[in-house]
Amino acid sequence: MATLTLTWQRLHLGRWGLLFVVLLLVAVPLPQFFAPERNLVTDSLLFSLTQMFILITLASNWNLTGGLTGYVDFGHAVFFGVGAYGTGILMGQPGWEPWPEALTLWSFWPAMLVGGIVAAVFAVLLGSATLRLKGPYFSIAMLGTFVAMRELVRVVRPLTGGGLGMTLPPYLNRPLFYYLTLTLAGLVVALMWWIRRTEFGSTLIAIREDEVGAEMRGINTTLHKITAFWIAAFLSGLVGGIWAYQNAYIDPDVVFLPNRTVDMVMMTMLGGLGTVAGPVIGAATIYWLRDVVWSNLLLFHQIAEGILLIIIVLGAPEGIMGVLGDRSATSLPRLWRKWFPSTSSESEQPA
Amino acid sequence: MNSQNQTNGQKPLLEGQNVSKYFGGLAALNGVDFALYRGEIAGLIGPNGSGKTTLFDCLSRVQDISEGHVFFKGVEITRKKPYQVAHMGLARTFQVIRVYRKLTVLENMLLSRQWRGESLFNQLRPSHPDTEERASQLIEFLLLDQLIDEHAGNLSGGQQRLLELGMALMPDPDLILLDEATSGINPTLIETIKDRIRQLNREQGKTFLLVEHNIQFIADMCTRVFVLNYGEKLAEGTPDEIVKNDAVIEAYFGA
Amino acid sequence: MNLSDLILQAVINGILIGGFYAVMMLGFSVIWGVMGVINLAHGEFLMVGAYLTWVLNRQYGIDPFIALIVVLPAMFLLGYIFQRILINRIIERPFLIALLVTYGLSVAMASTVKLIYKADPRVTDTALTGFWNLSDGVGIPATKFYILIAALIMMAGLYLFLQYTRLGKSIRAAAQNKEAARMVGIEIGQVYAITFAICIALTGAAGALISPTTSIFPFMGPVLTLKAFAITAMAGLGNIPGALMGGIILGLVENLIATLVPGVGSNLGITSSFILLVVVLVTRPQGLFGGLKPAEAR
Amino acid sequence: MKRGIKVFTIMALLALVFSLLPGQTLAQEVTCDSEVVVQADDWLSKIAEKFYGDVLAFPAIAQATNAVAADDESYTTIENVDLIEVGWKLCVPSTADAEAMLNRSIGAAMAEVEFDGIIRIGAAVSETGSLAQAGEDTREGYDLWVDFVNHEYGGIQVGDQRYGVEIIYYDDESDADTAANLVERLISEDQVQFMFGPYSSGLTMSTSAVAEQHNIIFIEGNGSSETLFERGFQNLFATLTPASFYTRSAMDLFAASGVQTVAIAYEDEPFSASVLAGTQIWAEELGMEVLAVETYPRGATVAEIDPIVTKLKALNADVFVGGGHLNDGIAFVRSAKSLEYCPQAMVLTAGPNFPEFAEELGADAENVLGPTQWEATMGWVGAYLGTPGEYDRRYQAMFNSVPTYQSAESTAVGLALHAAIEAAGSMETDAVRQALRDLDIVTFYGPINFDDTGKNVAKPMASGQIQDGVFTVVAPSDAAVADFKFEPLSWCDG
Repeated sequence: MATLTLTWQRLHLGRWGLLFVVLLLVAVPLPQFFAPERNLVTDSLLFSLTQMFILITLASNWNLTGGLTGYVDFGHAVFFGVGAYGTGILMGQPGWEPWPEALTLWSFWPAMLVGGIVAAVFAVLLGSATLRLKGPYFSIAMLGTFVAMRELVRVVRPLTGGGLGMTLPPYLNRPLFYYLTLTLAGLVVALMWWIRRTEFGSTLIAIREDEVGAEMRGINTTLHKITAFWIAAFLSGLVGGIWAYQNAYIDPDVVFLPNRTVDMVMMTMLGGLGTVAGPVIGAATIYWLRDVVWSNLLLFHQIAEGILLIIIVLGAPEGIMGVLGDRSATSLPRLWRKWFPSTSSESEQPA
Repeated sequence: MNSQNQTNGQKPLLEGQNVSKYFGGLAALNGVDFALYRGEIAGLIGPNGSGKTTLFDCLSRVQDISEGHVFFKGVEITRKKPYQVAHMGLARTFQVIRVYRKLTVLENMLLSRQWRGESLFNQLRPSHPDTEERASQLIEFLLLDQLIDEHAGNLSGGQQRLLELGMALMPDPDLILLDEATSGINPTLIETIKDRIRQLNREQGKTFLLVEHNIQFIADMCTRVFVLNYGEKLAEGTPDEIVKNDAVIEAYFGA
Repeated sequence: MNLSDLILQAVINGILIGGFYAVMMLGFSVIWGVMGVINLAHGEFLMVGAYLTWVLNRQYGIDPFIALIVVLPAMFLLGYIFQRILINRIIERPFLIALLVTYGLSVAMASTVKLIYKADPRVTDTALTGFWNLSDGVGIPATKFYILIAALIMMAGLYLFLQYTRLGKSIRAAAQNKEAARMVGIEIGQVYAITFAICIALTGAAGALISPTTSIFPFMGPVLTLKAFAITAMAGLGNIPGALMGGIILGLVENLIATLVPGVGSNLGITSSFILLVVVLVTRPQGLFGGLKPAEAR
Repeated sequence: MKRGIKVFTIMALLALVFSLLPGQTLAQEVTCDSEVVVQADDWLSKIAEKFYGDVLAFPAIAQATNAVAADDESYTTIENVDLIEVGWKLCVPSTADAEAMLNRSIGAAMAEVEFDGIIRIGAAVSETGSLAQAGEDTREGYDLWVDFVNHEYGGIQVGDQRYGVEIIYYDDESDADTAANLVERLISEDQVQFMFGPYSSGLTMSTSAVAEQHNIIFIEGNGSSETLFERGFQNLFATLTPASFYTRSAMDLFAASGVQTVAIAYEDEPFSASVLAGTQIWAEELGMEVLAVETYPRGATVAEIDPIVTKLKALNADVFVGGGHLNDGIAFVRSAKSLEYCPQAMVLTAGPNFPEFAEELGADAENVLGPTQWEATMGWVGAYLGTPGEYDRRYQAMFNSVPTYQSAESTAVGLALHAAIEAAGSMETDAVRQALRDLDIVTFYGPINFDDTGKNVAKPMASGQIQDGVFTVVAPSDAAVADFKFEPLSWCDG
């Protein structure tokens, strides 16, 4: 026992890490209980979990740039979109002369991979321009890029089918997608956990805390920012590819969904900005909340969700991790002061 | 010793030729020439707004140099990036304290290590034990060992200045630019800082350039002093020469 | 109607819609400039103003332009209330918080309106219609011209207000330097509330103005918020002449591209304006025309 | 300044009061015989069964509850009779009152209609999001069919047994992901036997794929994009005429009236895209020249439409064909008016057939043409629900609003299933699929006859024109009730 705890400490996992591992152990064999007639683990459950893993992955990716590096990316879904369309085009058969025959009718796996790579490359090019911007200006620029991409996809009709969209060979093997997304989510979270522990991770935080200082202390901030940016983009691109294949149909409006980015931000916020476990918890919480909310208050659920978001953000800016983190969060007067700061007080420090 | 340096014509460690910086119309720096030699402790003084910090910013390349040239170890750094200059062994502290407030003292130090020639790939692992070793030594050296796991944001102003000094020393630089190292620090700490600087200069031959309001501090520490006024170099010499210099007195006391 | 006529018409359209853009985004830009809050619910406030106008127009036959008399104060009050109960809490906090809170607000507002008025698109009727023909087919659509005029008047009003009234000055002071403003005894909370209220009133008015020219529906907001975002970033925060310039630039770019590039329709119009935005941001982060305050990250 | 604010406040309050006027309902006097609190997996018909021994008496409970809820907070207003929540307090009127409300004798009705079971059908429709409004129409269409089968037709005849029907609804938020997930849930958790489609081609795309995977029959009436049927699905059936036929009859009219050139501009999303793709084909067949094909993005406002109109005006084609949904339809007319764009005729793919179109645009709507899947004035005489006119009356009685064709085609979805099950005499997927393939009936909605891909090829698409503020069918001749007026638009002088 003692030795076990020792090795445990050496792993530096912490209690969230423990939780994460336990969840993984539960999740992996889940489809083995697949028995529709017993209705224990239904396709629907698997599909829900698949979508949850997708959200977890996306939120974690966003957290890498938005949380650790402090560059609040309001267009991150653009990489999801690029990945999705990359995959879609490679798997499909666009009837367009200039498009080389070799780049059509691929099978899913290579297509997905290439989709991710395309997204990463796009991120490097884009990042070298937009990552020079600070604060909300970066956010706007990314938002702009997002919208621009959506419309560009419409315009490149021969390749993307424009507004008509394009259909992929439908293949709805829920357990497959379940494992695929589970693996991806697992990898991403592990990666985040690792990055957070490494010097690279600390340099990202340093950039968030004081970019000029970091640069002057010998950190090549541009390089690090872009690296974080393309890593996140690559992973989101993969997710996009998976999503496209699972949905069997893509058009600009379903792929470039503005809410997708907002969801990532929302979930990361709820869980805890810049923490490893945060996005996971946030994504899971919001996903299931939605599940409950949407199936119960049909007409009011969006209103409810909006108000919920407001309460979350005002109530616990550090998110669940923050609340769990500081003991005093449970003292009522403090909460009161935290939730209702008078405008005339300088209490809040800027991001 | 620096007198010898100059006599035996050693190449300057840091040299500025006609360094100028314009903000729109007005010149924050106007054709400043200076040379700094290995192993000396030089001072940079001048009334408020005389361009001291601007000069530092230009030297550490936070700000672009409008005109002129800067050489460090004989290499021109006029157009280099800040991190490149840092890699070459030039470190600095800031008038407005810049520490990573949300990180611990130790992490702050670790992040200030020498990054020269480090591929990004090597950084995908926790800090090297040697780095940690050096960091904790410096922290001890600066009497911060009780606070090693404290968030830098929670330190007192003085302690943060010490931490900054530590962060500047961490990459083992050859030249250290100290900007207002003593402002808002209680006298006892000032003495500590003095000792540390002297010790480093004596034992490791580190070169220092100090920006100070505290003339006494300069007088105690420096062998040579530059005086800036309205972005131009007003005078240069030993502390006692400077205090006798009429132009300087006029600039300061407008007599 | 030859090419030059076509271009001329496109330019006219661009300028007219640009005027609307300007008044539409002004509130957004001033709120951002003065209290550093990026209001993602902007389009929804506009939508509410439009619906208010529609109700007045349908139930009491009031012309949208006259409805302004009611819409302005109504939206002013609405803005004042929202500022006091909500926006107050997000001023001077990390901008991400403001973004998320106002986004939540936008969702809630849109769905509420949908609940009350259903999702059917609406449109109002105005007496000020017509088309002043200049040369074969090229001309000025009257309604949009009057909208431009109204927009200009309102912007001029706001400009004078900010320049010459005591309150206006204290608003500018607050934008420049909070602490200093406090020192000289400006009641900053009140100033913020009034500013927000005025901006929302303006936004609601923009909704009233657009209502006769296009269909209004609960989920019309986001697109407009995006454009307000884009123009603000181009024009600089709370800069009224800049707003006008920015609006017109966006209008022209959209119209010229959509009109002159065959086959792409108006898809590229939006795209190009955003590409333009990104370029402007990267090359000139402080915006094209400076503004109320230096545009630094909040 | 403070006083200034006061004055503002007062005016503002007045204004707000004005704005909140709509949406008032009068509560009629109702006495509760007894009241129930909803338990887990209760549904209204179950409660009705318990109290009246009549599954079909549930509207009475809903009506009564809503009535009392109007002035007693403790009761919950029932928005949707198919969806009640645990903990709600419901008001159950005395049998006499219930009979009065339903104006039929209950229990007696049961004597003849004793269901042997309930057929559970799933549908994910948009209650919220961009498609919310059309989603509502869709849902009302389904509800009407349910009401008809359960309360009047007395259940679907399967062999010698009669089954009631129940539709389980979820809100897909106009979002593909959500829709797909909900269909998964309906099929694998709620164990529905059949699926009805959502609104819009986009959502049908992702949802029908799920149903196909589970081998569940998926009948839809609101996704007409051609791409839907090019995927070789076995279980997908669509009652509506496919998109590419939408403008057919209108184009015939134009050809007859000697139209030479056409200009096209459409909202860039699947449905409109296929409609206009079809239009191009017809135009060529009929020897017309297409001068331009333009697109504008979804949710377009005047800003996106003005440039298009300007461009088309310059091309000056004889007729304009385009549009997408009601939003941009209205915006387009206003834009065309403001820029005095005067084609000889204007066809908007969706819009004119909505009552709101003429309602909102008033005189400007005059003479605008639009395709329609179905109109109350059409001459079909169908099995089940009788003529379109009768359907119209029934619909208005039920929802006190005019039925759109979205509603009608949704009801037709129900009827198709209904007929197929009865023909198959079984509810097995394969049997029902075969029955659907063989189906050849005429309904109030028109003939239904699916080809192998699941398209309804039997039904012609009609075109209507706003004449004196009323959407009037003018083509094809067998469905027309008035002549096509080839007259200039209201803002153009001939």
